[in-house]
Amino acid sequence: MNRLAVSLPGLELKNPIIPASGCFGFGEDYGKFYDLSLLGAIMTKATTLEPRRGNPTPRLAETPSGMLNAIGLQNPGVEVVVAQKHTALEKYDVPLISNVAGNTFDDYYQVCKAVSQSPNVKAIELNISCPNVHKGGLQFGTDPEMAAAVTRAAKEGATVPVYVKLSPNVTDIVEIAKAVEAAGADGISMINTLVGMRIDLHTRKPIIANKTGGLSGPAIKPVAIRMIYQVARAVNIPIIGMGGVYTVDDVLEMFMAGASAVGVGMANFTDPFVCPKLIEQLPQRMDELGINSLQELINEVREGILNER
Amino acid sequence: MNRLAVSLPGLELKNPIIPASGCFGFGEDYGKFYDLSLLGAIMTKATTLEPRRGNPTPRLAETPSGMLNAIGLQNPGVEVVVAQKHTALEKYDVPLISNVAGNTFDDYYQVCKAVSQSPNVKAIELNISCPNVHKGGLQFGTDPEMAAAVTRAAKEGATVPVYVKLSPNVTDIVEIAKAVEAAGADGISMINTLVGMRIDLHTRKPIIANKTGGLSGPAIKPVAIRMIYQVARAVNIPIIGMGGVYTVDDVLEMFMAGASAVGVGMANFTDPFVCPKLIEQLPQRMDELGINSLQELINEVREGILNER
Amino acid sequence: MSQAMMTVVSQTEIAKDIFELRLKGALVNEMGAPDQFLHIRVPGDELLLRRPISIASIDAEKEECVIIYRTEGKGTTIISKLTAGDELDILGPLGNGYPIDMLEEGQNALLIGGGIGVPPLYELAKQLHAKGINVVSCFGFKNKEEVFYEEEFAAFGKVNIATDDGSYGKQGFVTQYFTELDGFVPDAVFACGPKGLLVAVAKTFDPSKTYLSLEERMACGIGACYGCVCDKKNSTSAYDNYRVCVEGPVFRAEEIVL
Amino acid sequence: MSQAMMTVVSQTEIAKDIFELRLKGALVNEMGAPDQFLHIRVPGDELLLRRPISIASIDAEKEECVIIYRTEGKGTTIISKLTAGDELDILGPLGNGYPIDMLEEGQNALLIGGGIGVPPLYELAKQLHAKGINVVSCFGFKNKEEVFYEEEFAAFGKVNIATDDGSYGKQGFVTQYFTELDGFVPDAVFACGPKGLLVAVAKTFDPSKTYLSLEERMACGIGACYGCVCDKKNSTSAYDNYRVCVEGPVFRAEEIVL
Ligand SMILES: Cc1cc2nc3c(=O)[nH]c(=O)nc-3n(C[C@H](O)[C@H](O)[C@H](O)COP(=O)(O)OP(=O)(O)OC[C@H]3O[C@@H](n4cnc5c(N)ncnc54)[C@H](O)[C@@H]3O)c2cc1C
Ligand SMILES: Cc1cc2nc3c(=O)[nH]c(=O)nc-3n(C[C@H](O)[C@H](O)[C@H](O)COP(=O)(O)OP(=O)(O)OC[C@H]3O[C@@H](n4cnc5c(N)ncnc54)[C@H](O)[C@@H]3O)c2cc1C
Ligand SMILES: Cc1cc2nc3c(=O)[nH]c(=O)nc-3n(C[C@H](O)[C@H](O)[C@H](O)COP(=O)(O)O)c2cc1C
Ligand SMILES: Cc1cc2nc3c(=O)[nH]c(=O)nc-3n(C[C@H](O)[C@H](O)[C@H](O)COP(=O)(O)O)c2cc1C
Ligand code: FES
Ligand code: FES
Repeated sequence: MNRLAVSLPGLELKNPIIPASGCFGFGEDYGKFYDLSLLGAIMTKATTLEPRRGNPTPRLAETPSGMLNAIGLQNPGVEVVVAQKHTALEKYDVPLISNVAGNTFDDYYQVCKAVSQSPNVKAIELNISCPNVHKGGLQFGTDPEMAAAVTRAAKEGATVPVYVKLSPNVTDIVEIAKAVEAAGADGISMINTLVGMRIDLHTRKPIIANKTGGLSGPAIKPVAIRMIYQVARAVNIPIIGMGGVYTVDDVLEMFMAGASAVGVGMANFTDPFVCPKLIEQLPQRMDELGINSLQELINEVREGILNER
Repeated sequence: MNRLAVSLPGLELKNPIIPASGCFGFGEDYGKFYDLSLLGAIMTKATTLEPRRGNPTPRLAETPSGMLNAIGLQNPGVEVVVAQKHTALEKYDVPLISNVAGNTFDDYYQVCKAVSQSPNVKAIELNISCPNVHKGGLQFGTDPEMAAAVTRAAKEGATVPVYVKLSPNVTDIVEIAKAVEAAGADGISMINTLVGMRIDLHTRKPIIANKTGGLSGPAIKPVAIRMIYQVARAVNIPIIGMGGVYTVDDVLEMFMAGASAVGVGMANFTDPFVCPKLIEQLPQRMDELGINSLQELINEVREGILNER
Repeated sequence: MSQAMMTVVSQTEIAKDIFELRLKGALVNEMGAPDQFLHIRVPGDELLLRRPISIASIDAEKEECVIIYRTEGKGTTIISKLTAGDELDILGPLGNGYPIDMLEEGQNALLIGGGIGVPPLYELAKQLHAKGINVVSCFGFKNKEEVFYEEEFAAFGKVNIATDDGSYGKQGFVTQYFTELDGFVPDAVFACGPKGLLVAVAKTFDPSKTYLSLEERMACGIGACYGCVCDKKNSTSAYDNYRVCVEGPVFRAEEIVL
Repeated sequence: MSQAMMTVVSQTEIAKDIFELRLKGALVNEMGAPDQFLHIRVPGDELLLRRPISIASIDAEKEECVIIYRTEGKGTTIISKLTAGDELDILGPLGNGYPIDMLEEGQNALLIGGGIGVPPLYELAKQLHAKGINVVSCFGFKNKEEVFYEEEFAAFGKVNIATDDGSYGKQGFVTQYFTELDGFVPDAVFACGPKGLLVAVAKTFDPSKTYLSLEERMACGIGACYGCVCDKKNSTSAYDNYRVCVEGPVFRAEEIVL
């Protein structure tokens, strides 16, 4: 038995460690460091219908135990992604979770349809932290009805399971989670970045050209754990947890909060080998904590939650 | 001229450094380390109508570049606070900003009225991150209408200026800020803590007995800066900024985002002398950055904001 | 109580993962009561909350004190890497410590410690012994590897040791010695260790003569944050409780709800 | 390109706040082109983003390389405290570095550096000189205190220095030397320094023969995060740009929008 294997809709993973979207490109760069087949899955860089140039630089800033980024969804567009990026990853034995972004319902519909065609794309991660052009730039992810509507649009286009990636920048994340579950989401991925800013004391202006950026890293882990814990108690679909995972203890904390797999973002920048290291180190830590297998841990946490109800 | 002096409604401060509420008790403990008259002001521990025992322990947990707390508003009630705690601080030349909390509109009205009686209370800080018993525990601070209503109740009771302390756990903080400004708030204080959680890997349960706790410290500074920046561009009342201030650079970053004074919370625990140190170190850093006086900096930032409009 | 830098004189691993750290500095002049504690800033800017560690012994003449701690997590691990000459930012001495004034020469004191709860009792044993009080100690450890300071305590009186796995002393809980004190009737009982042990001690001995040292997670360490509270027994007030950092860490068993 | 630990051989402050750090390790065997860079993990767990620093010189035989950096903020300050024997976690060598293959013996190369932009040119000067190419260098510094490596570069050709305050060499911008090269017509221009300097260089010299080394804030350092991009000149694509960490840090002036 593989103690690290976890099973989620569309995803039979040999282990739960998944590089998070935007932190791993389309894998090619980290593929120079290690065999990507080691990974549980890969969450690819956000893909949009048309090519996108992204934001001006600086796009990055460091913060205490974290960082800000405002890449701005730079990507070559779904056509190139499907034709070149996905196929380039076919040589690895690793499922892809395609991160899909857009500004209109139709964007989401079309991109979901297109990425579903790639045989190695086993699931879609719906990035709903994008401004909705029809609603004056309000993010899809901050309103339950809009979040539900974009989920439905995606489900119509997709032929693989859809995981909706929740934004933490909301008053009530549970409400959004319930809405996307009701709209047919197969799973939830959380959390995306918190909106943050740093100001340069010399120029007196934000360091990031886009002014605000997304905060990720260990700094946001307590917020992620809290939200996963709350959402796991409100929905019945599985959660892929992320936000500040650097160590095996972080991975297991996510599971205990209610996650069934874990995304690793910023940590890749600190240590390019962090994902294979986590995979290697998990069994020993599980021994120490008396965890036979991750699937068993998922079930036990789930039972605990059901007993609370 | 005092380069550090700043002027806000009800508060003519000799410097902008203010220990944040809940991190400094009613001053007596830190008064054993240094002369509290050095401080710009003191934000006192949350005061409620009736005495409160607070939450069970553990109430604290450490997180990357931050901490969680769930003290639960423990305090001896407004009667004792006014009769004993405020008077004990009269020997210092320092204005108090009384942090007021409650579960009903009437709570706020009455406590504001009572604390206004203390001659050294020069302003009130309205803690609206409290569950509203009439609205099923929903926080006053997460809904613009409720926030406005509680501000009005407070203004009715208070005879000193009221600063409303905003919760960062909302989708749109600007909307809340505008609502409390319209309801008569004299100023804004921000941010309160983000809701977070840590789980103990051995017990598989949250470390904090209350499950969730408030996240403070440098980890949340980018979120605080972003929110201050946004709110400063939407309201005309002054902002007391806080969230992760540890260094003079943090203080000045808050000013450049749009704050007119700065609260210092968790940093007191790391270094009990942090507030007097910041006051001492500010002038040199201002020299290096070409800042004549803080009031001038406030005006320049304000002008910049008005020019953007 | 002050904040000051203290200098590391020496550091030794005296048992598995247990370190004895000797510190020097003027702060020692403020130390008195046994089991006050130091609130230690972990070197480097990564960990922002201080770590509370009890004072194990005081050498006023040399301006030195000793703390003994187990490497639990990141903070104590970083501290365990310090070597002679390194500096530590210390806030202390904090808390009240064990009282000894109520005891007189010739009276009996029973010391009960579990694991890392043993060292805080050392300065106490020293002071009791100096005062002519008879000391008997009962200590529980996980296993032989983790036993430490037996000889040091033996200098002041009988030491009974139990280990969980029986690899040293009696096998099982230290509580088994409570009924085998061979006629030694304590006039005061002092205990420090895990909560389970303190509960057992509080049940066995006269709660008006039993002094328990508590541990709580701390932030400020000086009474300002109300993070470290412990319930008062029979409190009539709706808000009142003790702050372990100020009113404790030592309480009479009859004062508190464990 | 690999990740490996390298050992500090020595560290010297060679000018005010400018440190020369000599590192040893097998990673040196992968180093070749001048001005590739190392992505350095700052010791301790406080700072999580690596710091990019150019390789200033390579000694393949000894498996050593040198980096030269100014203490800007927390990261470089922590690194400046390292002493012989300490270890550093290094990712590298990264980026493309300056090309020299297009130059032939007897041709002329002009090196232009501003402040901390000078050291990345050192390995280049060495390699150019070894190939028999004539090297002239023009360097700008803030003041006399911050001037460094003048002698080292003088071994390879003429060095012109300007300082902002005139305390050493000519007073003012290094750009004033561009019109006073005494008939030295460069076949290639190599520049590294602040953006303003690079813009001036790009305007003055033939952009097809001018090589600029860019700085951008970096996260991954290997091309995955798209944090460090720079616009392509005349790009027809709606999304395409260069990643400074992979396609750079050195670009021909004609390729990019500064
Ligand atoms: C009054 C007092 C006296 C103490 N005396 C000693 C002593 O003499 N020797 C000794 O080995 N230990 C002692 N402890 C426990 C010691 O404080 C913790 O083991 C230590 O803080 C763990 O820090 P860490 O960074 O290694 O572990 P981590 O688990 O990484 O610490 C994370 C956070 O939890 C807190 N924490 C973790 N465990 C405890 C605990 N048991 N009690 C309080 N806070 C905790 C830490 O202070 C820190 O804020 C004492 C605790 C208190 C309250
Ligand atoms: C390809 C490349 C080569 C470089 N080579 C050298 C060199 O040889 N010598 C040298 O002194 N400096 C060099 N730099 C600049 C150097 O990376 C920064 O000075 C350093 O990262 C500052 O780190 P800090 O922690 O001291 O400063 P902080 O200001 O605390 O750094 C905060 C964050 O901003 C980033 N940052 C700050 N300044 C810069 C900058 N100028 N460029 C890129 N990122 C920055 C840091 O990497 C970090 O992520 C180079 C930069 C790049 C991109
Ligand atoms: C540089 C960078 C780029 C990112 N790009 C995307 C993206 O394209 N789509 C997306 O859904 N999330 C994106 N994210 C968010 C991450 O996938 C992840 O949700 C977040 O960073 C929290 O995880 P971490 O703390 O482990 O980094 C990005 C994060 C970073 C740091
Ligand atoms: C232990 C603790 C207790 C707090 N109690 C209160 C409180 O009673 N009322 C309140 O408005 N804010 C309270 N806060 C929030 C702080 O006043 C401040 O808004 C927050 O901690 C962010 O600042 P910091 O990062 O500097 O700590 C408390 C924070 C801490 C850490
Ligand atoms: S630790 Fe703050 S009151 Fe005890
Ligand atoms: S730093 Fe990530 S792409 Fe260059």
